[in-house]
Amino acid sequence: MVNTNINMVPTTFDITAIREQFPILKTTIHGKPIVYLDNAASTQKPLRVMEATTKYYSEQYANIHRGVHTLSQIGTELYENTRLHAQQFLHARSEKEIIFTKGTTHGINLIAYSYAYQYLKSGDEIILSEMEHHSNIVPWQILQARHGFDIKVIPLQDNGTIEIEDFASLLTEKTKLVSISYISNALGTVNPIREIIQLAHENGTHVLVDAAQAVHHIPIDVQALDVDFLVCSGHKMYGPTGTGILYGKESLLEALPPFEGGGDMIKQVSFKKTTFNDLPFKFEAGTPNIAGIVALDEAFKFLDAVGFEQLVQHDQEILSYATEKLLSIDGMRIIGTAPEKVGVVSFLLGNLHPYDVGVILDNLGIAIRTGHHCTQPIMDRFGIPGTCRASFGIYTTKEEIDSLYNGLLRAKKMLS
Amino acid sequence: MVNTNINMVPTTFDITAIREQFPILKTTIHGKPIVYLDNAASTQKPLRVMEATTKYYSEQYANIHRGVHTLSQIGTELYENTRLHAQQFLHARSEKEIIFTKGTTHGINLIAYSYAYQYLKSGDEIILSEMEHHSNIVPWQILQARHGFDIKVIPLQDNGTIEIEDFASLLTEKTKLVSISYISNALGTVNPIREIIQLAHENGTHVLVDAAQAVHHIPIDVQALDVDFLVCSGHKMYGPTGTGILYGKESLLEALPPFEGGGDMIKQVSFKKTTFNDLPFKFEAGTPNIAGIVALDEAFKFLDAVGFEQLVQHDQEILSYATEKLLSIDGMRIIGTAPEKVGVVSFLLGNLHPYDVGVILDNLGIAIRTGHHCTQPIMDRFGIPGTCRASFGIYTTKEEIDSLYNGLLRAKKMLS
Amino acid sequence: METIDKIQQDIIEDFSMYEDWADKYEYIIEMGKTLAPLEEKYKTEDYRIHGCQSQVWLHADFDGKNIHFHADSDAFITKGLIALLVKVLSGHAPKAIIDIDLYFLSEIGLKEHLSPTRANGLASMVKQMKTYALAYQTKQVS
Amino acid sequence: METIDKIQQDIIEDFSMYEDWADKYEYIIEMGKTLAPLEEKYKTEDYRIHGCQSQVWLHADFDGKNIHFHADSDAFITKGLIALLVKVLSGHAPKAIIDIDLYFLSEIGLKEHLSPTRANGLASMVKQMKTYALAYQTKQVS
Ligand SMILES: Cc1ncc(COP(=O)(O)O)c(C=O)c1O
Ligand SMILES: Cc1ncc(COP(=O)(O)O)c(C=O)c1O
Repeated sequence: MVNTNINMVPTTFDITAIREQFPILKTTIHGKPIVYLDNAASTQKPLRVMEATTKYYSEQYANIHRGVHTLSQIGTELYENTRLHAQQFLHARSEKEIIFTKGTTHGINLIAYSYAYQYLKSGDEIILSEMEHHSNIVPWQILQARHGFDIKVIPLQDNGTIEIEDFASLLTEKTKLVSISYISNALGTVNPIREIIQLAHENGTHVLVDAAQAVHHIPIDVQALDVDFLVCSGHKMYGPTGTGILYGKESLLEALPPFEGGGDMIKQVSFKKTTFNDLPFKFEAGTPNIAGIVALDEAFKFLDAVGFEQLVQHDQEILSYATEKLLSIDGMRIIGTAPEKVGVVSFLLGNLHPYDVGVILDNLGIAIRTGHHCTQPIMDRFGIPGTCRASFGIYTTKEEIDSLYNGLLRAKKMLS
Repeated sequence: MVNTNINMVPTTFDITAIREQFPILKTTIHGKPIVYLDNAASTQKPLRVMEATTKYYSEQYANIHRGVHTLSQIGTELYENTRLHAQQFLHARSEKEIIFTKGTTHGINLIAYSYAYQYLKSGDEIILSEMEHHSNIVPWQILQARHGFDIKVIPLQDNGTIEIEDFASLLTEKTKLVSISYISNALGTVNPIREIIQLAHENGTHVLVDAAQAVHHIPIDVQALDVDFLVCSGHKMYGPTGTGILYGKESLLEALPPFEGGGDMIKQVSFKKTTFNDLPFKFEAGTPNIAGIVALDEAFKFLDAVGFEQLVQHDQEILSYATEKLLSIDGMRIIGTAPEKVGVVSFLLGNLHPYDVGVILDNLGIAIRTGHHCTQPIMDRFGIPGTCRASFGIYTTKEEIDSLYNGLLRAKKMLS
Repeated sequence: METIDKIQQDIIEDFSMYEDWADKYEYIIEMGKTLAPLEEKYKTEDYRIHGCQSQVWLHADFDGKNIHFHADSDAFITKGLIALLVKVLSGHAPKAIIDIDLYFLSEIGLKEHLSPTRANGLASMVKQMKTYALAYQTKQVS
Repeated sequence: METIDKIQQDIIEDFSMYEDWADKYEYIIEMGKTLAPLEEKYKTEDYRIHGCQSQVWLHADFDGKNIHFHADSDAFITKGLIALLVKVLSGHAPKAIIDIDLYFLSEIGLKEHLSPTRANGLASMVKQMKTYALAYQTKQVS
C-alpha cells in the first residue's frame, strides 16, 4: 500500500513492550480494563512524552528565542531540535519549511488566511472534497465570505472514495488551490494524493494536504509528493496536545504574508515600519507551546523506534481482523469500504443509534467515538445522522477487537 | 496600590514553602545555584502543574467535546472546570466570556482579526501606546494594511508612564478601539487602566487590555474594570506554555465573527450553509491544548493559595529592595521609574552592552533578560539598543537580589 | 396524582433492586418504551433539545393548572432518560416543577450525567422542562 | 604567516592555562581589544552580521591571494569572539578558509556557542566569513 522506510525496521514487533510504554492502558473504565478505540480522535501518549514535559519544566524551563541565559539557550536548542526532527520525519528540504502550530486546524487557518489574502479573489476557485473534516471546510467558508472565491467539491462515491476523474474535471484555469485530506478521519480512506498533486501542478494549482490522519499511519516524504503545504497535529501522533506542524515549500512560504503578528515573528518594529523575521519564525508569533514542542520530539522518537514498516503492518492487520469480525455481526453496515484504508472502521449496527451503542460499550470499558466526527457533509452524503467509529493505534490488540465484537453483541441484545 | 481579595490572605508568607514547590529552583547553572530573574518572560512552574499534566495523560486522556465515552467526558469536565476557574479568577459574568487561546499573542490576533473585519475601515482610528509589546502592535499593523484604519500612539514620558491627558487628546469620534497593556513588560509601569476605560467608554470606544504582565501581579475584576476584552498567557502566571485566556464581554463576542474555523466551533456544517456554535466554543477551533488547559487549573489553585495580598506585598518588597540595591551601583541607570510599578527592573550599567552583562551574570548562575524585550519602540524612545531586565516572581528572595548586585559588580569589573 | 416526591422515591426503589449497570440501563430503556408516542408535528427543530448527541423533542401542554410533557428521542437510552423526567415532572403545577430538586438522579447513579458537559443532554432536558414551567407560570400569573 | 592550524593550537594552549570561566572570558575580552579599529564606513547595515544580540560588523579585503578580515562589535564579548575568528582566519587563502575545521572552538569550550540557536551569533560569524571566502574564490577562478 505504501512504501516504508526500510532503515527503521525493528526485527520483531513486541506489542507487550509497546503497551508497557503507555500508562493509561493499565487503567480501567467502569471497573473494566480500558479498550481504547478512539485513536482517530486522539492517540494516547507514551511515558517518554510525559517525562520529557516534566523534565523540561523541572530542570530546563525558560522562555526561548533571543535569551542569553543558559536556560533560554537550552530551551531554544530543544525547541529547534524538534524542528530538525520534524524536518527529517517529513523529509522536508529545510528546517525553514517547518512551522510549529497549535494543531492541524490552526495550520489550515494559517494557510487559509495568508493564502486567501494574497491570492484569492472573486472568480477564483478552490477545490475541497466531500470527505473533508470541518477544519478543512469552515476556514475556507469564512474566507470565502471575505474574498469572494468559489469552493468546488469533489463528490464522494458509495464506498467512501473519490474518483480522480471527478477531481480532474473540476480543475479549471480558475483553480488556485486544492485543499484535501490525505486520509479521511471518518472513513479511513487513503486518497490518491500523489495523482491529485500531479494533476493540480500540471494545472498550475497549489495543493494543501491535511495529513492529520496520515503522519502516524504512513511514511510521508513531502519532497517526493511535491506537496505545497501539509499540516498535522501532534496529539494524533502520540505527542502532546496543543502542538502541530505546518510544512510549506520555502518559496511559497516566503511569498505569503504573515498570519498572526507578535513577538518572535519580526525583525524590526516601529510604528512607521515593521519588517518580518525570516522563515520559519515569520509564522510563529508569540511564545510558542515550548514544553509541548519539546515533548513532541519524544513522539517522533517513539515513531522512529517502532518504524513505519511495523506501523503499517500492524495497522493493516488489525484493520482486516476488525473488518472481518464486525462484518460477521448481523445487521452490520460499514461506512467507508475503500480498497486503501487505514485502521478506522465507521459502522452502523442495524437501526441502532450510535449514541446508544457508544454508551453501552463505554459501560463495558470500550471507548469508541460516535457522532458525525466533524464531517457532517459525509453524514449528509450517506443520509445518516452519524456513525460508530472504532479507530486503532499501534497498541491495539486483536483481543481488544474481540472485546469490541462481544460488546457490540451485548449492545445489540440490550437495545432490541 | 491595588485592592486585593481579602478572602484569600494566608496568615504568614512562607517563601521556603513556596520555593519548595518549584523543582527548578534546586538546580544549578554553570555549577552555581540558579538565580532566576527572568519572570517577565516566563515564570517557572510549581510541581502541581507538572503532576497534573502527567496524571491527565496517564489516567484520563482522550479528545474532549462531544465524546460519549468516559475519558472524553472526564476530559471535557476538567477542561470546562478550568474555564469556570478562569471566570472566577477574572470575575467574569459568565463562563461564555472565557475563551481559551494559545497565549496573549494569539488572543490579541483573534480580536484584531475579528474586530477589524467587523468594525474597522478607512478613516477609523485605534489607539495603542508607545510601550506596547510587539504582540500588541504588529497584529494591528498587519490588519491596518488590509482595512486601512489609522493607528494613534500615546507617547511615553521620561519616567516610563503615559499621561492620561495625552490619551484623552487622541480620542476622537473616529476612535473605535484602544488596545493597551495593563503593565509594561519592559518597564514595569502599571497603566491607569480604569481611567483609560472610563474615558474610552464615554467616547463610545472599546478597550482591549493586554494583561500578560498583570494577571499574576494584581487581582483583576473585569466587571469592576468594565473592560471589553482582556488577554493573558498561562505561562507567565505559573501555568503551562501554549495556554492563554481571552475574556470578552458576551454581547461583544456575540457580535464578532469567528476567527479560526474548524472542529468544535460549529453547530452545523454543509457546503451550502454553516452555522457557528455558541460562546465560548465559537472562538475555539480545533482540538485545544487539552493537557495544558487542564494543568492551567493548577496555576489558578497555586495563585489562589498564595493570595493576592501576599503576591502584591512580596512583589513590592522585592521591587523596593532591588531598586535601592541596584541604584547604589555607580553608573546604574534604571529605565522606567513610574510611581506605580510591579517587580520588573530594566537597567543599563554605565556604557556596558546588556549582552555582555547578561553573559557574565549567566556564568554566575543568574538569569536575566537582555535586549529589546519585544518592545523596540520603547528602546527607540529612549535611544538605547536594549536593556538588562531583572524581573521577579513569588519565589524571588532578597538573597537573590544580593546575588544580582554582586554579579553586576563583578560584571562591571570584568568589563572595564 | 402522586406527589413528585413519591414518584422519585418509587424510582429510587425500583433502581435499588439492580446491582448491575446493565440492569439499570435495561430499566431506563424499558422506561423509554412506556412513553406515549409524540405527534409527528412536534418532531421538528422548534421542539428539539440541543446538547444531546441524539435527537430529543419535547412538547409541553398546560391545562391551566398542571403541565403535561410529551417527548421522544431517536436513541433508546436518551428516550429512557427523558421518559424518567416526564414520569417525575409531568402532571404537576409550574411552581412545583420550578422548585423541584431532582434528587432521584443522584440516588440512581445518574448524578454525573447531570453535568452540562455531558453528551447525553440530561442537563439540557431538565433545563428545557423548567423553562416551560417558567413560561407557563408567567402565563398563569398574567 | 603561520598556518591556520598553528594559530588554533596557540589559542588552545593559551586557554589551557585558565581554569576559571572568568579568566577565559577576560582573555576573550582582551582579545577584542587587540582588534585593529574598523573604519566607520563599514559600520553599516550592509556589513552587519545578523543573529547576534549585539551588533557585529565584518569587512573582508582580498589581495588576490589572501583574505584580510576587519571587524568590530558594540559588545566586548562579541568583539572578543569575532577577534578570535579574525586571528585564526585572516590572512589566508579563500580555499583554506572554506575548508577549515575550527576545532579550537570546541577545545576552548565554545563548542555549544557554535549552535545556530545561540544568541552570541558565533555561527553567523563563521558563516559570514566563509561566505566571503567563497565569493573571493569565485572571483579568483573567473
Ligand atoms: C505585555 C505583554 N504582552 C504580550 C506578550 C506576549 O505574550 P505571549 O508571548 O505569551 O503570547 C507579553 C509576553 O512577553 C507581554 O509581556
Ligand atoms: C482529517 C482531519 N483533519 C483535521 C483535524 C483537526 O485536527 P485538530 O483538531 O488537531 O486541529 C482532524 C482531527 O480530528 C482530522 O482527523
